[in-house]
Amino acid sequence: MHPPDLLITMFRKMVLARRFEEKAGQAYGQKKIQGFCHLYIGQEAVAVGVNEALKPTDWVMTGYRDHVHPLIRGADAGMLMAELFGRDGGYSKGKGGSMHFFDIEHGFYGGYGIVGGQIPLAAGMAFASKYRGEDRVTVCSFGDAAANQGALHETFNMAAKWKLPVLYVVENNRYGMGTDIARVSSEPDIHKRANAWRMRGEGVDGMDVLKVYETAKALIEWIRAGNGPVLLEAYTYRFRGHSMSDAATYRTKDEVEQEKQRDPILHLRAHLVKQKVATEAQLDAIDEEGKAIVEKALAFAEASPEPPLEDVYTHHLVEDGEGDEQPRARVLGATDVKWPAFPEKFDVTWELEPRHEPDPQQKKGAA
Amino acid sequence: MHPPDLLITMFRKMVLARRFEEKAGQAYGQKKIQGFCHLYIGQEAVAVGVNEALKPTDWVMTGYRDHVHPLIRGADAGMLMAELFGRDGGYSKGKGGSMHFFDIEHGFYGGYGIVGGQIPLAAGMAFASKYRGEDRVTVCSFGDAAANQGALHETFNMAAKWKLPVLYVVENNRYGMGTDIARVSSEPDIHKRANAWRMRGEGVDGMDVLKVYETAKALIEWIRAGNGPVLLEAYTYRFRGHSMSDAATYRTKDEVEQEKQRDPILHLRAHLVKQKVATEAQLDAIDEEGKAIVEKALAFAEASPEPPLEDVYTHHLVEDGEGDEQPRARVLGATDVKWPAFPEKFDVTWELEPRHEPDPQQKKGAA
Amino acid sequence: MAEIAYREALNQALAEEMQRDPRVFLMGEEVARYNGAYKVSQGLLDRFGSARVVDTPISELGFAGLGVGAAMVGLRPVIEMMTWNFAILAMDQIVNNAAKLRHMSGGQLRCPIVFRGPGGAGGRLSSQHSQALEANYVHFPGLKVVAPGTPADAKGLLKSAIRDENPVIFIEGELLYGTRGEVPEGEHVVPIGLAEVKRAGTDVTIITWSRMLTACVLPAAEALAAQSVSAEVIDLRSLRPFDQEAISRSVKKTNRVVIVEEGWGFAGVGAHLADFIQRELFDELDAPVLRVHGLDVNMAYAANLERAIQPSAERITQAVQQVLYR
Amino acid sequence: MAEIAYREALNQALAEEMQRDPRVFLMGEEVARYNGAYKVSQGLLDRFGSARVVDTPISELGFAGLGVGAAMVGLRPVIEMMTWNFAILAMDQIVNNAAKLRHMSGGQLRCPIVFRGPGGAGGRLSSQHSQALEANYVHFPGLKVVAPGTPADAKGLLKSAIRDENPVIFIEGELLYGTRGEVPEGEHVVPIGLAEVKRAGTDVTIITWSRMLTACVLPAAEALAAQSVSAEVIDLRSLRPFDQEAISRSVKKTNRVVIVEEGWGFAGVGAHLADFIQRELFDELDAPVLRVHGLDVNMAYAANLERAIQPSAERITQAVQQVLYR
Ligand SMILES: Cc1ncc(C[n+]2csc(CCOP(=O)(O)OP(=O)(O)O)c2C)c(N)n1
Ligand SMILES: Cc1ncc(C[n+]2csc(CCOP(=O)(O)OP(=O)(O)O)c2C)c(N)n1
Ligand SMILES: [Mg+2]
Ligand SMILES: [Mg+2]
Repeated sequence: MHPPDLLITMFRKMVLARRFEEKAGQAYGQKKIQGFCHLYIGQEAVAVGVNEALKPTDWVMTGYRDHVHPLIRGADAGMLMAELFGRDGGYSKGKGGSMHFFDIEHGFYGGYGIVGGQIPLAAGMAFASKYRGEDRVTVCSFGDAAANQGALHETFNMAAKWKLPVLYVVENNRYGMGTDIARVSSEPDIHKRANAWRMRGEGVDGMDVLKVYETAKALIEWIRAGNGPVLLEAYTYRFRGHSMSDAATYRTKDEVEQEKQRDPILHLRAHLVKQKVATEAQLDAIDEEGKAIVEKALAFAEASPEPPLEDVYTHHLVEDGEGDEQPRARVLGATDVKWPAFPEKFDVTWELEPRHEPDPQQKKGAA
Repeated sequence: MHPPDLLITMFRKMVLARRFEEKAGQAYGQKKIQGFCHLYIGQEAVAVGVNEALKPTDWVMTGYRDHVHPLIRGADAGMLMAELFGRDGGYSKGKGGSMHFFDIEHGFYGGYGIVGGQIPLAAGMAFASKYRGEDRVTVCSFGDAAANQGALHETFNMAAKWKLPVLYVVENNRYGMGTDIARVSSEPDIHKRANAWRMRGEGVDGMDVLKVYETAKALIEWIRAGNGPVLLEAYTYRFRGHSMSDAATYRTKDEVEQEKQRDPILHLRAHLVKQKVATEAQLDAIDEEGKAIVEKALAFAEASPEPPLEDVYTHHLVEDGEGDEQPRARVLGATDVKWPAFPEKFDVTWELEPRHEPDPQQKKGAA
Repeated sequence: MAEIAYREALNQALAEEMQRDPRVFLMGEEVARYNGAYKVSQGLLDRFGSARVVDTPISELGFAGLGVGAAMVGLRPVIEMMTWNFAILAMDQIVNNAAKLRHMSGGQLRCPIVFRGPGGAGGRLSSQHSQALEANYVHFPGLKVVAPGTPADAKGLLKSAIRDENPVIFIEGELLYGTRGEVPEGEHVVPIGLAEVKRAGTDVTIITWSRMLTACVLPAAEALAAQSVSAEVIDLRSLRPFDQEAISRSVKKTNRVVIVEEGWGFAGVGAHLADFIQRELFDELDAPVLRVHGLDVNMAYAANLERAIQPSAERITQAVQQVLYR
Repeated sequence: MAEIAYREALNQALAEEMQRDPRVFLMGEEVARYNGAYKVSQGLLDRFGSARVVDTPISELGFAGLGVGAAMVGLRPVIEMMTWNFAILAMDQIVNNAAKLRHMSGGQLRCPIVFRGPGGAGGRLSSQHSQALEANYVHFPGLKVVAPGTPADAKGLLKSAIRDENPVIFIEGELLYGTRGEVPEGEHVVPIGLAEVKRAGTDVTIITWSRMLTACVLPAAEALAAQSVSAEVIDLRSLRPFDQEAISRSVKKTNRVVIVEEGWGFAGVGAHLADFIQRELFDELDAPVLRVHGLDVNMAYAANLERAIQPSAERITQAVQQVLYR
């Protein structure tokens, strides 16, 4: 059995995530949010289950379906919403919008719009931590359809060969936009591909947050112990369209209804009540808390001004001596921000390959 | 037992290939050939074994180590040598050089310098033959190191999913330039990766032309029968450096000497004598024939003029009504050229996926 | 003539050419069952079947190269890139194979292929999804590049592109798909390389292409007319090759030029046009050639920043005033 | 000052910066045990070990992105592209991630990374291996682009590039590696963005960068001197940003300009420079800005064709005569 605290935390985060996304969807309908907007509704158990298995010092990144990953790591809901509104109070001053969330303070490294484009980045972050001898795991999620990008093949080979401490999570929600993954993937069970890179691959029910948590925990320990990367496939489903503009006519109502029976929040709620971890009323109260946070977030976003026009010219290049923006300090005047400080002086003790003893003969050349 | 004719043909082609490459190497030493020049010496059994399992109407392509593949399909040795010399009598009027051989008449489609760049092209050619309902197989070879290009992952997935009639041959000569494949590939047995795309993968001793031939023959039949693509890994070795400018100091003399014991030509020669298919003298005579062809090729190349300067401006775009160059007709005045004529009117009967019956419910949208 | 949307015009061109020629097929992400991310391929799967309208995995490099291979052996692929931002992944196959095959083979091969999809900003999509990347392709010999700005040109140029014996980069306007205009039915072919004067004038030449034409150049010309400035608007339509004569004709008349481009200025297509004009028409110029283009910054999501980054009718009229020394 | 080869100058810069800063590492194909395809990394593996000098698989997109990821979290990667022709495969990671990360994160992230490798023709390598591709990168905000033409500039600029807080595209001359020149030992840093007058003159300004400087521009200037034409040669060294002042200063003196570029002309870097000059220095010009660049064709293997395609001292002197109306 899991500690009640943990179970409640997971419930709280999943509910907050759901309410946040619902509110974002509404605001989109009111044209307060524009452009592409990809909701995470239905997939909450994946991000939450994995995140609870991580340390705060670990790193997380994902694609454009990225609202929830930072939120459950501790990002300020109001500032996330303000980013969606394109306001100065957003994490990126409204420059990134829905697809490009970044909250470095909480180890959330984006937010990428090119399908699969984050996969090599995560290997590089894991490379850096191994290079500096840090005890850190990088988690990178991407979609089932992203698994057909060449970047994945190139990266997995290097990650496996160099035993980089990275957990790749493929959030298999069965569709890439309107396309059933089985229609375009010769191997639709993505984790079964891991063998090709002699990499560990595992599948898990992505609608069951406890299973996700347990599996992720075991894998992250394995990775932290230096065994190399893992590909974890979480079978999940998105209850909404691909993005706000997608009517999702490629799925039957039946299919969606059936999948909604597997709603990860209902599932955990039932479990908590059955195991007497919490009463329905207590869980309702948590839900209300989530709603209240989201209401406040909305009000914050509404009140936040547009970024000043001069911002058009900022943050394209780092100017001489320019520091990094610390969003919570800038926007909320927070004084407790722990900004990552990477060492400038250290010894590199990692040997990526065994030292190469040049063969005495070899000098002469052989061919 | 194989028909003696076939055995002799394979011997003849392997020897011709060897002599051609040796001569090219010499000419390079004399600076008559310049730029990058990648010799095929040591790997002859792969190209020859596969080619004898093909029909003349099948298609072949490879990377930049491409002198031998067209030669053994029937390309004119003199015109190939002239291409190496950068002369008007070359297959591409000296525009392509060593890395970009093309002999469309004999179904040889290049000759590519970007590692792995030919892999998607071959799938496209196979797509075209399936699209037109042709009974044709495309063969595409590439090196062990090319197998780490993302293009391979993307292409293999499509080729497998669409059951394209293509045989991929990875010529595993253990090195990509100076790098032992085992140092940079998490799975150095490339054909074992085929599973990841639910594709058939096989390995074969690439120094034994008979084994290559038999394996290729079986696989090509399987492909022609509509079963989809195959990845065949031929374990081979290049006796020379990566290119003419590589001293190959990354290999020990011992290693190279040991591999030379597996010389595919010596191996076949011993077999032919032992099986009494031919006497040493007969085989020597074949070798002499090869040498003579190559001498003539050299003389032809030497005598061929540089391309006219106006050629700088030709063949960048097809001009209105412009036809294709038929090299043997242009250079040798050959009248027996069978240039491929692709039909302009035909019915496409292939259904790439089962017809999709829109669900009546679905029209309304589901999510 | 019917008034139809830009996307329908493209759809007509595709359907007519596919009907005409069995060698033509369409391949890309979501082109078949979804009828296209921007609905350009509406109805084509039902009409032509799953071998001629092919949904691909998200493998831009792979299917671009697959198209090139098919073109090498007698088919005429139309490869849809969901947007040109994603086609950067496929650029190697486009510039290193498609553009070079005829040359490297010494004229033995040809590569009649169209790479098409939307370029430019899509509206509140931030940096990775809002790039006008034509400059990257016009740089390469062996390619043709076109960028129609109206439904009629979209149809006529797509037909030409599909019939062309060479690789053609066909850049649509992501924000143009819904715009409407009169389009001739049936055989309507606009030759590649020919510009069109979309508004005649005498005081200044404004050169543009794609979305800028209707989004800000024609409005700017209207505004200028109200100020008694007669602007001639040249819609280039084809970027490589571009219509040197049309430009010369106009500049000889107006002696003043403003070039308007959605994308970045640095080594943009407009830089090339300005260079061409100052070199070939030096003595005709009464003022330096000015340019209006996207600011030299990454695109922001915020509405006000996004607006400020893009060219506008105001910026164009200002530039025109400047070349008129007003 | 020691006279050393361009490749040694680069090697010194790498070794010195790696010694100075443990965050710097070198990654690419054949950089470690083989000491670099062009021997730029000679001895570095032995000195710094296999985690700091890393041989990669042939996976340009993958290891370019891996470098970007490492730069995001405090390392300073130097990513060697065996040549820029192959880096086209990696372009998405360079332009869609490296160039945009700081902006998309609203200033939370920085990406101090150098992508380096040879550009331009390598000598008898035909079309896929002979491209000067700087124009494709200067187009993007968020990147800096440099292209040194001498050993001293190679060293000084590489040190600047490695210390820069931004992504830098560092284009070496494939045919320059063996060329020799005096190079200051130790701390020799050339700031990015600063051009250098490599030869002073009064009659005409010739602007160039990378290999063209020594391969044909300086020889052309010599030849012109013999004809009593005093050519000022500006070596741009940095292409983005480029030294606008150095150009202005010179053009105000000479009033005539020829731009020499190895790569293609169409929307090349030179097109941008010509546009800049005609716009900002219109009244200073006594003749149109002329350009000498690679012919607008794919590179051929044949020796005579290859020669004809590339810029030459002859073509430069002709262009100079033309701007002088001789
Ligand atoms: C390289 C690239 N190609 C295409 C797109 C357009 N696109 C955005 S999301 C998407 C589907 C991705 O599906 P999947 O990877 O399964 O993730 P999901 O949206 O289901 O979370 C596509 C095709 C893109 N952004 N980048
Ligand atoms: C994309 C790309 N990257 C790098 C190179 C440089 N290069 C040419 S051949 C080669 C090694 C390829 O080895 P392999 O695939 O094993 O083929 P082999 O040469 O052994 O036949 C490399 C790195 C290239 N031509 N293209
Ligand atoms: Mg999905
Ligand atoms: Mg090899």
